[in-house]
Amino acid sequence: MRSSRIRFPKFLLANAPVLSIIAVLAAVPPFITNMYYVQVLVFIGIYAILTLSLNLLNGYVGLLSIGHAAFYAIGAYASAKLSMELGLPWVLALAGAGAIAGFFGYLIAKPTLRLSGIYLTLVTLGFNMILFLVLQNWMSFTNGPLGIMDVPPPSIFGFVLSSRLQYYYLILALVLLTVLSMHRLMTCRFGRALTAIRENELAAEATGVDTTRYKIQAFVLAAFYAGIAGSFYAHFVKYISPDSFTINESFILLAMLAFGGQGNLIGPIVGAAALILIPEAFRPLQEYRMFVYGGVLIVMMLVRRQGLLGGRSYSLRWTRFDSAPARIYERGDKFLPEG
Amino acid sequence: MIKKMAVTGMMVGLILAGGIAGLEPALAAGEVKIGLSAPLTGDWAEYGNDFKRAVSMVIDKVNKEGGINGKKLELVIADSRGDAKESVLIAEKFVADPAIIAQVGDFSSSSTMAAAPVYEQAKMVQISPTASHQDWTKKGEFMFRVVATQGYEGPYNARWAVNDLKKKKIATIYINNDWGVDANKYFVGEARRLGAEIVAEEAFTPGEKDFNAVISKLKRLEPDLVYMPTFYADFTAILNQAERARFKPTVLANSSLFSVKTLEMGGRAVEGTMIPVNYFGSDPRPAAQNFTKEYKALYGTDPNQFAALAYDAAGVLVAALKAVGTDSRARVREGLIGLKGYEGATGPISYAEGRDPAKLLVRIMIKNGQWVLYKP
Amino acid sequence: MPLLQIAEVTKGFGGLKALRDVSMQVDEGEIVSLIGPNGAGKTTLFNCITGTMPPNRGSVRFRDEEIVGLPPHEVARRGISRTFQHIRVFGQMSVLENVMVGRDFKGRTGIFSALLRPPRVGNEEAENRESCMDVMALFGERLLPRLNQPTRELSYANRRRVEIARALVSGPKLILLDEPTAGMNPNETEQLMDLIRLIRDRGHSVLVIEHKMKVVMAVSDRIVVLDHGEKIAEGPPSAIAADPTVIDAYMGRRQRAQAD
Amino acid sequence: MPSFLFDQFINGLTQGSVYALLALGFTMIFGTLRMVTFAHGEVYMMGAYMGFEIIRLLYPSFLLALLAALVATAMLGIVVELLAFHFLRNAPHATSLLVTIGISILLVNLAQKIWGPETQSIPFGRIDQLGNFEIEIAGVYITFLQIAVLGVTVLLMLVLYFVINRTKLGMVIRAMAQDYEAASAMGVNVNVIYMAAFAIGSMLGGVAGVLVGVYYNMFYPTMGGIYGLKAFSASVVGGLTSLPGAVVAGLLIGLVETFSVEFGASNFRHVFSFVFMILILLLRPGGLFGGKEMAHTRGD
Repeated sequence: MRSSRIRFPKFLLANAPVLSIIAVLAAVPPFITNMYYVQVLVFIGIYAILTLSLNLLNGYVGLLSIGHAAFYAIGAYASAKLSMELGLPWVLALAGAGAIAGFFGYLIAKPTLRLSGIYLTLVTLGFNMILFLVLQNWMSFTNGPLGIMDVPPPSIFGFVLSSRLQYYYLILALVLLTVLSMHRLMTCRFGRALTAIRENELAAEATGVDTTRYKIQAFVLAAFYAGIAGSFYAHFVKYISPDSFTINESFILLAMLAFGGQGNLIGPIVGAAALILIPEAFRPLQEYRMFVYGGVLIVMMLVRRQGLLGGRSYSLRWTRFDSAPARIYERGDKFLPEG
Repeated sequence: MIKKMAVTGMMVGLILAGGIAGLEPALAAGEVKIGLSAPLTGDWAEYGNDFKRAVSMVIDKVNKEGGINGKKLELVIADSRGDAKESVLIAEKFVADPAIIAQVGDFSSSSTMAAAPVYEQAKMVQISPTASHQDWTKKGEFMFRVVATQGYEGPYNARWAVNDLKKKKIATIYINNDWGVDANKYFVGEARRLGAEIVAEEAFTPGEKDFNAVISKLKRLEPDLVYMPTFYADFTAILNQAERARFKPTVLANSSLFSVKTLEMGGRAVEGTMIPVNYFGSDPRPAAQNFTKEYKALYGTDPNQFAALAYDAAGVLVAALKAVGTDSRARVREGLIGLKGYEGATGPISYAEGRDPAKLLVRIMIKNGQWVLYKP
Repeated sequence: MPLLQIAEVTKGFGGLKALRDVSMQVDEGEIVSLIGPNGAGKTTLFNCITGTMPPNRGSVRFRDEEIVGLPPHEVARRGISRTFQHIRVFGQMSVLENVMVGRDFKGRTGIFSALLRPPRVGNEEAENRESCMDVMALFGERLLPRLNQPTRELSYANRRRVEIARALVSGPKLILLDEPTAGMNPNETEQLMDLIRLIRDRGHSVLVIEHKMKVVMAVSDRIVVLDHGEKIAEGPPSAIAADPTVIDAYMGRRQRAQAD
Repeated sequence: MPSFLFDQFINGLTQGSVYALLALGFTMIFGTLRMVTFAHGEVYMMGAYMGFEIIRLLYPSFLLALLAALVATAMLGIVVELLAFHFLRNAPHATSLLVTIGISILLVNLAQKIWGPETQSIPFGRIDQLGNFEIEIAGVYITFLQIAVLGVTVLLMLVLYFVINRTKLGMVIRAMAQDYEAASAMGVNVNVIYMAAFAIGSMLGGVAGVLVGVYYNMFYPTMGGIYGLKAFSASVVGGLTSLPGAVVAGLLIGLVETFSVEFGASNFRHVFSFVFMILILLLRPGGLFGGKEMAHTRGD
């Protein structure tokens, strides 16, 4: 029986790549003097969560949704309303926003899942347009184009966030929670079912996978995560208005996912980072910036359609030091290729 | 293999170019910069470019006259696409650059309001030529406005319509964005208080082109005045289509329409339109005349209301800098508040009683295809 | 009481009647072959049994329970698993994952238990892996060395074996094999015949669609013959081999063709 | 019928015919390629600018303007097809979709650079030379342009319907819509036909651009936006593969919007057309006239 004393270093070594990335992300920012860069990292965090949530649908289940900004909007408005009108502390407003967005995910998924491919995509597009128009015209509830202002800053058990670094660590925590939770979901029965649906829905159904239920669950989860990102955005910028959640926003999310690559947890994050850094980096070009944005999108899709890191699933573990629970499949083991 | 190289080449190129472009330009000793955040692309690109032209004009003039206390001013222009996320990032970029001492912008209320907390925290003046959201200046101490708020222009127009023009049955058609909603709300509130009957309030989504349905509806209601807080493109479309439907109401609108485009695209359909303006091409006041001459000489077209407002935003900023010097951001705020007797292209501007300047409005109208002073 | 009882199943696509009043049954521990010329309705019958395409009329009773109208995943959970005529494996998933999906419906790991990972989840995964290894061991050296390889990289025969392993791993009462030996060389076909017998000995009843008469005659306890959507014969291999209507159905087509 | 209802009915038809004209292009492209394009709004915009330049600068004749728009949008259509579909023939939907999004971003910014961001219009003198008579029915004035838009829409639909259903090219296009591998196996030069179909679809956008641009007399770089999406919903409601469906759906949406303004919900007018689209997708996935079998997953 391995004593835990020996197992712990093994755990560290096996997950060294992941842990070192997290260490760098946590340790470096305090030393960055220019808050602009920290702020860019915060936006990358928001869009990483959004792209990861879209990846659940497009990348894992293979459902093409082009109206995902709708759930982002629902999360933002729900969180603002919950904290301002019901006076909920931020943590509850965050959870509430995620739940409400998830509920709308359910409302959209339930009736439309029997539709195939392009028709489901068009329903998500329609939903995004409708939600945008409702946000813009429902004066009494959303204050329409005037938007909602003075959204309170996030507060965790009484500690109110103020400095940009605190916002950075909050979004870093949310991103890590998102990645950890998605990793856990994907590496067990739930994840296999979603991937099976993408690979061959008919075979999955015949093998006992309740495809409709799983697709609905995937939709609810994707909407939930987008709601979380929306809630953070609302309390971070403290002013939300409908024109931050238009159909173009959904296109940007789709572009980030396609650019970074889908079907794994690393591609979406890389995609979000790239498509926020590129416009920022080319800001001095002013109006020519958008030519770079459009051009990069087209070239990437033509040259490498699965995106930078798409098409395969990555494991950042050094298997040599793998301290995973004692491997029980010896019979297969001796055939396993080394490393 | 070629594909792989193409992708890596592209990525390396992007990062390198980005790195170089993103680097903080080496800070020349004593250099002073002013930031301009405006929508150079996207739906409001037209007005972003008005800002760019007017503000650069002011900065170039100041530099020609030897800058401020010997220091040249540099204008840093950033494209916000009218998007809240972009304007927050621009605000961070400006605030992080110690050389930038104050900021002009943004165009739409939503991007201006989203960026306000960043400027407030850095105690840097954010002066917006056109943001009209009523509560924007309450967001902090460093928010300054050049345009009169709709809380001021709305009731003014209502009094003009009900008391002076004696109109009883009024309909409104307004663009459904933050400016339009406020413009309609304050006008209708005051008009009702003055006893007028509001027969219809028709909002339309920005980008709308077909107004026949609204026109037919208003034709049936026969209002004796139509109040139209819109921009020139929608305004001329509505009136052209109204003319085709033989619907010729008395029209009252807002300062946003003051531009040669309104005349060009409206033709005879816009004859008789009345609007209050801060800035007016043939306004005899010297400040307005100089601005019109300089702008036309430099850019070859007549300036519109938005260019005038941006010109004044940069103008008051320069005046404040001349008064308090260019070493501390916070003092720029005092400079602005302490401004006395500043004559802008859009009229006298003073922030003594508050950062929403009370602007005097001049009544003009379109007569034989020209903007002229309004005579009852 | 027969394991599977099919009574007067009819299935039409618009005017075309793919199946007309087909009745048959499969008993416990029996290997039944379903044969007939192309387009006789064999795969359609499979689709009617498994719920992929519910029949227009007729009933399908499995362990004395009516299963017409149940979605395919419910049919699978009741103990009927199947393979497909055109191999349907999860290409990008590894061989091990493919087979594990076959048994996943027995697990109880929902979203929350997946997130919180109580020990039960770990045990369930390990147990699942364990039974997958047992089933794959049936294929000797074919699958075990390739556990972590994406299934799309495997040979045609190996992908077919993954599909069979996936169908077996949930311990079904009845397994439907749709042309399992298609595209296999004689040696592989021989091995598959042994496998079918082994499956039956491990307590699974088998209903197999097969074209190779050598396999059908050697493996089947009973044979059902379909032609143009109708059952034209049923019985032990010896009777079917001599049955004139069967010969006519297979041979007659050629004679009639020559006569025209 | 009280005159104002008739008045609104005409307005509804005109607004609807604008959507229908645009929807024809979408349906033509989706019908053949089974691919959704988000660049069609911008192709329409480019067509409008072509017409604008010809009428403004050269000679105010509709025919010349239409010709220029047809040539320009056909070439543009080929470029879009090449970039978004030709090289990505067996790529997943999302890849081509994204290339069209990239192209639409480029086109909008290109137009902003060439013609400037402000809204432009054809000087009144030139417009009247295009022939601007009116007819009056029951107190309602219907202008020549309104009739032209509706007339051309119906005409184009008939011509296209004839091309698609009665000619050899049409048959080949329909075959490719079902199964382009099989069609190419039958000796059909798939790539050329795809390009031709896309060019025809884009030309429809060009015609719409000229007509609608001149009708509203407003030309600006982002004019493709909301109208592109509205026409899109019309072609979906029509059944995405049915040309008559697209026209009827476009007219229907125009009428629904117009009467929604009449009866008090003018700022919700756009919501109705998208709610309408979703309802159709849920209740009749094939759209009003589309093929039913397209929508359901087929078990085989």
